[in-house]
Amino acid sequence: MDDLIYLDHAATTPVHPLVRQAMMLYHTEYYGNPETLYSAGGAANEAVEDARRKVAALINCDPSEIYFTGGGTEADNWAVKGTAYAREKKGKHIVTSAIEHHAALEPCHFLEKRGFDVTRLPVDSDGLVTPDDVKKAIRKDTILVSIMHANNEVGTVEPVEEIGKITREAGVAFLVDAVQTVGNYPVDVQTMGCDMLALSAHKFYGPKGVGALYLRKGTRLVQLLHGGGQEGGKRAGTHNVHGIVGMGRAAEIAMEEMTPVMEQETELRDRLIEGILDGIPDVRLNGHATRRLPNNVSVCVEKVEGEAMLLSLDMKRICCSSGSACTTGSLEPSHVLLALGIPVEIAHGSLRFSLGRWTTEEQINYVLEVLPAIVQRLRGMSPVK
Amino acid sequence: MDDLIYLDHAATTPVHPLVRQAMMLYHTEYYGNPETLYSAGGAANEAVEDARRKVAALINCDPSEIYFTGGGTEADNWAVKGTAYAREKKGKHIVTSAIEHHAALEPCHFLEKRGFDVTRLPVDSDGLVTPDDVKKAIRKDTILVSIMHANNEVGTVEPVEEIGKITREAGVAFLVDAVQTVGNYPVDVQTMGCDMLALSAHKFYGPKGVGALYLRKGTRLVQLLHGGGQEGGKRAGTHNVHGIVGMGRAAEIAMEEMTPVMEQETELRDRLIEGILDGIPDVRLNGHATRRLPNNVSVCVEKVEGEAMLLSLDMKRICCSSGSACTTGSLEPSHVLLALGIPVEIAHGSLRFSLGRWTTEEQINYVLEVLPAIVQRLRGMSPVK
Amino acid sequence: MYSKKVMDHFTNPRNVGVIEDADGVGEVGNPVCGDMMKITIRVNNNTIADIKFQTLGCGAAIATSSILTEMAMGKRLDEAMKITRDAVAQGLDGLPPNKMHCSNLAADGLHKAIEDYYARQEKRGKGNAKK
Amino acid sequence: MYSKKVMDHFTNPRNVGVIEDADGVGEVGNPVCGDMMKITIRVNNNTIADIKFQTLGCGAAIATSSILTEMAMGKRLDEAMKITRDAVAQGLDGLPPNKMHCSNLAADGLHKAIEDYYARQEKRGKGNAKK
Ligand SMILES: Cc1ncc(COP(=O)(O)O)c(C=O)c1O
Ligand SMILES: Cc1ncc(COP(=O)(O)O)c(C=O)c1O
Repeated sequence: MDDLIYLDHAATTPVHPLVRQAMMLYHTEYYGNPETLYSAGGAANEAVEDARRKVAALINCDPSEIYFTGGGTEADNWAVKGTAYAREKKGKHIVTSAIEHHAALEPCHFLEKRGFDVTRLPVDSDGLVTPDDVKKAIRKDTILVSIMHANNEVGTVEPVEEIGKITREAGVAFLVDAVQTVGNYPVDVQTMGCDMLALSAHKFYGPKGVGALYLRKGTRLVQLLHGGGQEGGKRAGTHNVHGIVGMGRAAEIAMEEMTPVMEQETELRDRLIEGILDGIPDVRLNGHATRRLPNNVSVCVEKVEGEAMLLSLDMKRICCSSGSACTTGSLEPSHVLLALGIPVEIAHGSLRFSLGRWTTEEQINYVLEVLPAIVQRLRGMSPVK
Repeated sequence: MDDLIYLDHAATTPVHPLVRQAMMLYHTEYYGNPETLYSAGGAANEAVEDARRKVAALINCDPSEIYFTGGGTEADNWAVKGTAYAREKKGKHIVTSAIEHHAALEPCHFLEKRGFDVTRLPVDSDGLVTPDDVKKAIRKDTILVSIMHANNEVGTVEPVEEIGKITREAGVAFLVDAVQTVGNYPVDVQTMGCDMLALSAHKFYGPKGVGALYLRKGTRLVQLLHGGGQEGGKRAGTHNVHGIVGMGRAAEIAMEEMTPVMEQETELRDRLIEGILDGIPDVRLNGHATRRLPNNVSVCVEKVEGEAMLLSLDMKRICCSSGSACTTGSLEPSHVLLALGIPVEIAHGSLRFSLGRWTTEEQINYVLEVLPAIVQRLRGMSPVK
Repeated sequence: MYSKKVMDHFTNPRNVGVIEDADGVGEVGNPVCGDMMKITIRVNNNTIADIKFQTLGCGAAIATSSILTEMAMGKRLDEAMKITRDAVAQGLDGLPPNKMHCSNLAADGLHKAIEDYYARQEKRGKGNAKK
Repeated sequence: MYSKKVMDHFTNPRNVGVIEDADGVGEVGNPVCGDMMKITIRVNNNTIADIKFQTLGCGAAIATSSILTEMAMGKRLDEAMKITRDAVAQGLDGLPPNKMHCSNLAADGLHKAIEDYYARQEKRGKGNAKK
């Protein structure tokens, strides 16, 4: 896939070669179960604890506050449902936003069907949650506020620090879905003041199928996966040792290289945004102009359908994504785009390019070269002028 | 770890070199997200579907009935809780056995605290569940029967086929925890007549952190992981592509080689059992003499504590496990041993050797050489004669 | 995910455009639901002598429109009316399940164009009758 | 999981055995709870002149018993009574948290043996008084 122009890092990233190397031995050499007593398990156990320290360092918490999971989705589900069950005696009200990832929204929906009450806060046209809205939404029976750090579709970075202050004052648990930011953008659970934070390795050059939940010491949470006594009795299941090792190594690399990578991404991102807006008529940028992920370029191309653009780009070996309904087979385009107030007919023409650490200027130039022609061809076939 | 005598395959297996090889490319080459449209994701998607077919073939079901999970624990939790939520209008009674794995027992316990009623059937001294007990336990409000295929500690293989007939007649969902058998012992969901079956890759030479739930077509189940639309909308979370690929390859190898591996294991197992019973006084075999996993040797050595034996064996580079309380830091020895009616003071001296495809006669002979001396030394230090 | 045939029709769509002064026009869908299609036909001796399409939509929508025009071209109107959603999908060597609505759209567009032709004929007939 | 020191004491336990006609005997635990320990002491001038142990239990139980005998050997009885659970664990460079109860057992066994010694002395004293 060397000639591939991969611009879908928000969906998933390739595994860093150093990460892959770190994981290598854990399939066939140090395969022991870390929970076992004998020394073969000991090596695996040490590797898991080493990874825990590295992940903790990346988000500035104590290693004992990191619980490994099978991915970001599990971390989100656990945090939402586990808080609900742990605190339901106090109340059954949850505050979240309209633009959360499904992994955080759907557990709320599940709870709603089981007697909980969910407030989904609107966002402004840039995709920002208003902290004051959170404050107003908190009631006596509110037990959880769940707001993402940065949105995966439009890239807007939310004011989680301000929200954290509000939840602390109110004594309400605060979950931050930081799946898009951890490893790609600075995350500090102390300044965020959150009680829980979800992350996923495959978004920062680690392997798929492994994630973690940060759980502030003392935060009550009912288990999602019950069984063996792993993870201090909080998350059962044999440890995904090689995955966890990979996640740890990826965290370590991110610690070291995040700043220069972000700088480079930001530059290329702005080049791509400008190039698209300049080169193609009737295009708008989605999300906040400046408070956005360094790697996110989200646009709506009017009077073109997103999937048709994706396919055309794919034929040019360019990978990106779209919030068009037709990419998922649903009838409605992405709930995020609609929550930003983008008209449905325009939301159908959304395109998301998400850059990565190996994205080059040549690749961006190439996208800018081919995209206008693709749009022109598709518009030429359309009955809507 | 080449000189290691690894006899803890029931805890976890090393990854087969061919499995490792199969997974190799999925970190750095075919890293695309299988849910995406473009061709880079297509390769990943095909690999996932190929693995699904292989796993389905191994247990004789349709590929569309396989749902990938983050391990056996997730599969068990999903099946138990998902059935409870899907059928709670019909009733809130669950039938299970006293010797299930915690991954299946604990979700029942969780439900119990939330208004469900759980019957834990006793087993006989060989660890067998009596099908007639299941029949008698089923009530009008019974919604789920959960019985494991083979027990992980004592190796007894349960009469799941007969239980399957009973649950079918009664119209009650039947979950089989087959984590110990799939890939190591024949599993056929059709003859079992089960509606759900849990499996885990790292028990049959696949990677850790990936498993599956077989869900018979038409069986209703509420999601455990809500979010994106993966796995037909039933299990959210970005696919653990490399893990799934590894699981598929492991299933394929198991299909081909299970019979000879089982034969070899059975022979070595019987050699080890006989050698221990003959060579050490006051030792008893746990579990059924013949209806047992081909790789399981579980014994209780009277008047010795299990962990002390584990440690001593570890110093001889032999890895095995124990259901002794002291291995887990709990006060009670394994619930399985106690359910078999083994007195507590004897259960403390349990040892489990679980053989694997690469276990050799020399290794077994070595264990038989060193174990008697270890027992003798520890007994010599004991105040109990 | 798409068959080669779909990709071929998406990349090189046949009969794109609008027939000026068409004998029948079928418009289906709308921008809000993401797919829109306009089919124009020229009819000679109850036969589709020419057909063109314009589509705003996903890859499947464009490919089904394209193959539909191929399938309909030269067909008698009653036969063309029988072109089903399944026939269109089969013509493309299948479509992903969640894209079946797109083939629906194409067949609908054709049927509407033919109905439009009949309606115009009837009108003209009535007009003649009045004379 | 265990420190080197634990493994050393487990592998080469010091002072295993029973002192015949001991001056004090302490037995703690029972086979049902998995750990059992018997400490026997010889006392000279209010000092532990000799000490031996027998233990049925896990690696930590054996190691704590062993180091306890080392720590107690030669100590005055009142000092030996002050050997705490934590001191035993520290002597082994720490124990895993879930093994702390084992070090408890060892200290308890010693304290019982000393109490047994005092009780015997008292009896003997009383016996003397009667004479
Ligand atoms: C914001 C956000 N939350 C949660 C998830 C789910 O993470 P995972 O795919 O690891 O389950 C994703 C990505 O898919 C995401 O972008
Ligand atoms: C019978 C049984 N069920 C469930 C599990 C849990 O599987 P996993 O470790 O993959 O979560 C295990 C093994 O740990 C097992 O032996």
